[in-house]
Amino acid sequence: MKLLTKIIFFLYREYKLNLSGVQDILTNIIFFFVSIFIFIFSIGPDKETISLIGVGILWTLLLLSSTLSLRKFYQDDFENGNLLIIHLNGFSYGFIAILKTLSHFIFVQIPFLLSIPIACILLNISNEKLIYVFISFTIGSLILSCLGSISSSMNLMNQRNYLLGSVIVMIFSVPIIIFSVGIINLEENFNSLTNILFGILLIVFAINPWASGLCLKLSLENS
Amino acid sequence: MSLRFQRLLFIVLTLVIILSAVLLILYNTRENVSYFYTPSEIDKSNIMINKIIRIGGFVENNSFNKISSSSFKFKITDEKASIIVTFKGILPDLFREGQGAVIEGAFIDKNIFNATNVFAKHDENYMPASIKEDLEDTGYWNKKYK
Amino acid sequence: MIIVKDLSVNRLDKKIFEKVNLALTSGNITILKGKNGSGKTTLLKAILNIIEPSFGSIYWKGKLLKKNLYDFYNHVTYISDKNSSLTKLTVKDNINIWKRFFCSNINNSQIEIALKTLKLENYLNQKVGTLSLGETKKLEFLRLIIENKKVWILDEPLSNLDESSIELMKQTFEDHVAKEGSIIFSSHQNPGIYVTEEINL
Amino acid sequence: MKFLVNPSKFNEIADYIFKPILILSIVLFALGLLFALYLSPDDYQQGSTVRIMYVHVPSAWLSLLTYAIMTLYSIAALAFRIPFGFIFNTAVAPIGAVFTLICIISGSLWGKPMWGTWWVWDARLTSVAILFVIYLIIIFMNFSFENRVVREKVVAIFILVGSVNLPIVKFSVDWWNTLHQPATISKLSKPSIDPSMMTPLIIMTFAFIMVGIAIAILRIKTEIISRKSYLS
Repeated sequence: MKLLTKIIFFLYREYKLNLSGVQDILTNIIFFFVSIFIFIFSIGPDKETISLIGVGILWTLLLLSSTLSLRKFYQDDFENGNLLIIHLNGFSYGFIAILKTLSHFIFVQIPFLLSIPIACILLNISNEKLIYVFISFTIGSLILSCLGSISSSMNLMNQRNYLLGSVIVMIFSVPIIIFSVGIINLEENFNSLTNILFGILLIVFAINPWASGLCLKLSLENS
Repeated sequence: MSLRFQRLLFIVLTLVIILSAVLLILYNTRENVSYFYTPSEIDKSNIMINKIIRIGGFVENNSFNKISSSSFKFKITDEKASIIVTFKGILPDLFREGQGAVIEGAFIDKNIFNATNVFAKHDENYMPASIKEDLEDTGYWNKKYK
Repeated sequence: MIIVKDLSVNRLDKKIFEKVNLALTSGNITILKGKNGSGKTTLLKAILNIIEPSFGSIYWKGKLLKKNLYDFYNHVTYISDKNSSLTKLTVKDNINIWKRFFCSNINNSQIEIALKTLKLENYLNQKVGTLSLGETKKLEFLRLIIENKKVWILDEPLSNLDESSIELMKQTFEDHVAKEGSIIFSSHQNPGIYVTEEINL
Repeated sequence: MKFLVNPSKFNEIADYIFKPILILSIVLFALGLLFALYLSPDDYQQGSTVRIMYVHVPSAWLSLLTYAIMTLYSIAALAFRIPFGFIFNTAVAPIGAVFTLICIISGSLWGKPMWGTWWVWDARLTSVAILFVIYLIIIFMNFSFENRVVREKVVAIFILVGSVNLPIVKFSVDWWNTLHQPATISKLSKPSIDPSMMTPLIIMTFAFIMVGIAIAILRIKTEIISRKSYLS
């Protein structure tokens, strides 16, 4: 019972934090939309072409904009010692990683998910496809949150090469993009492709607490 | 619960999740992550015209026609179905009748596939040229070696 | 309650300290003294099981600390030399978050009294980022009251504080010891606080 | 077998075997090139292009093998606290990257005349490209951490996470339709390659292994010397 209250108020704390930094999230979303505009202008007015490559653009931009906010994943809490306090409050490192991933999904990725219908209209993606886009993005952004947790915890002590974290996320998200773009373009294979994506989600979800937890422990030990 | 027991539980849980995920993926990938489709996989009644896809199979025997010096017509088959292909351009060295090939392009109408790229697919068999002649002379040439 | 036996810590293969012995029973105040870089923070973190010691062992209530970790964490408050309050939020929000997050059984009037003695009651609706260094430090100490735990582990609690605040800390320490609590803190200056044990690193 | 985990034992053994290995690698390379370029026959379909295989296949095997060994050493280093694993990872990652690069370059040199393209994005080629990027990230990671302990352990964790790519590289040709041909020799049954072509392949593989070991010994020894201040 006590654990449950602690979890709830951990999320409450994250909510308060993200609310006070809501302009960061909004800037992310604005980045997302401005990049869509730029894509549309650089491709030209041909609606056929845009709707053909729309899903790919959407995925690329989601990936890029969610890697933008990666540095904040653990960095703030690490630097002001909150990570330590949370750990001393009875959360193991792996559990902190799970909760942080969850809160990243809720407070950073869900605003993106909510803005996808508008992006679909801009990119001329038909309404029937919207449901496929939505499902693949939900699973995909959960995977991205887990990957983000792993890569940003690895780079907590990395003072020189911040971009490395984004590269790690991107290289591991290649299979996600292959399958999730497949979901949308090959509707007849919807079930099996969703299962594959779900399988990838399970794998990263299982690896995440171990890898991130170990990295958090390392960084706290040596800070 | 002691810490050690908790840890063991988490390890087992992780392994179970990973194992089930791997099974889920393997069970579903087999037919999905294809670089190409085979001719029999293509639904004849539901051909998407002008949609770029890849088709892989063998070049059917006695189907290769040279229309002009750089324009060709041939059939791709997987012994269940075959597709008529037209191609303009340079063919790779390995391309010949009976040899595997992957073609990239789109259907221009219900029956004719217009290839924009032709890749020859090599199989896993390596054999000296002289031995092949020997085998053919003695009649031991296995048809499977395409 | 805490017994540290022959503790040595090497970091990056440099010896930081060697064979430290320490016993902390209830009603005790232990001070760690030493120059900069002598390993005061490292020892505190080793006691909290954040840094793994190279040799030696730590016991909590007679059991090895590692096997009894979360029970230990339920009885300890650690205040680092960093400012752990969330600078983007107001003082009030910070207090609320802590109170709930630590499942504190302290009621509001007690917190108000503490706020008054720390002279922070006028800043309730200000963001923490706008407070001065000493005030944020005092806000950190509010966590000691909120968490309401037996063992206090404090890293450099007296830096950045003026004399009246140091006097206040003295008072708080004595109150806590009188309630059978125990304190271990590090300091590089002579604080003039009554201590039962002194360890020089 | 202690020299596989103990730096000073490794140094002893390495001094002892380095010269033989160097000579052996030169001999094997000369022999292998002789076989590959002159004594082996042309393929019935590929003609002379088949000779690229004698570089391509060994380097591909070794790029996978190197990563697999690095994974084992990472497990050893993290779980059993064997610091030699970290030394090995730091020293060997660039060797693996070079093997992967050789594999990719020779492969695309073969692909242009045979397939008719330098590069396609099928499962095998994509996963090998990812393997190459993973090697690069490992190398870059070795340069970007201030704190040595953190660097070593984080790199080891990353190697473990990246090892999910290994089975994908290996089995991609069996699981999915790829333009790349399936494995010729991994089967338990008789390999579908003629003995006259098998010999140069095997000699070249051993030559590559010997060269790899020779460079690895040099690099590991340098790594050990650079850490001499704290290795007892």
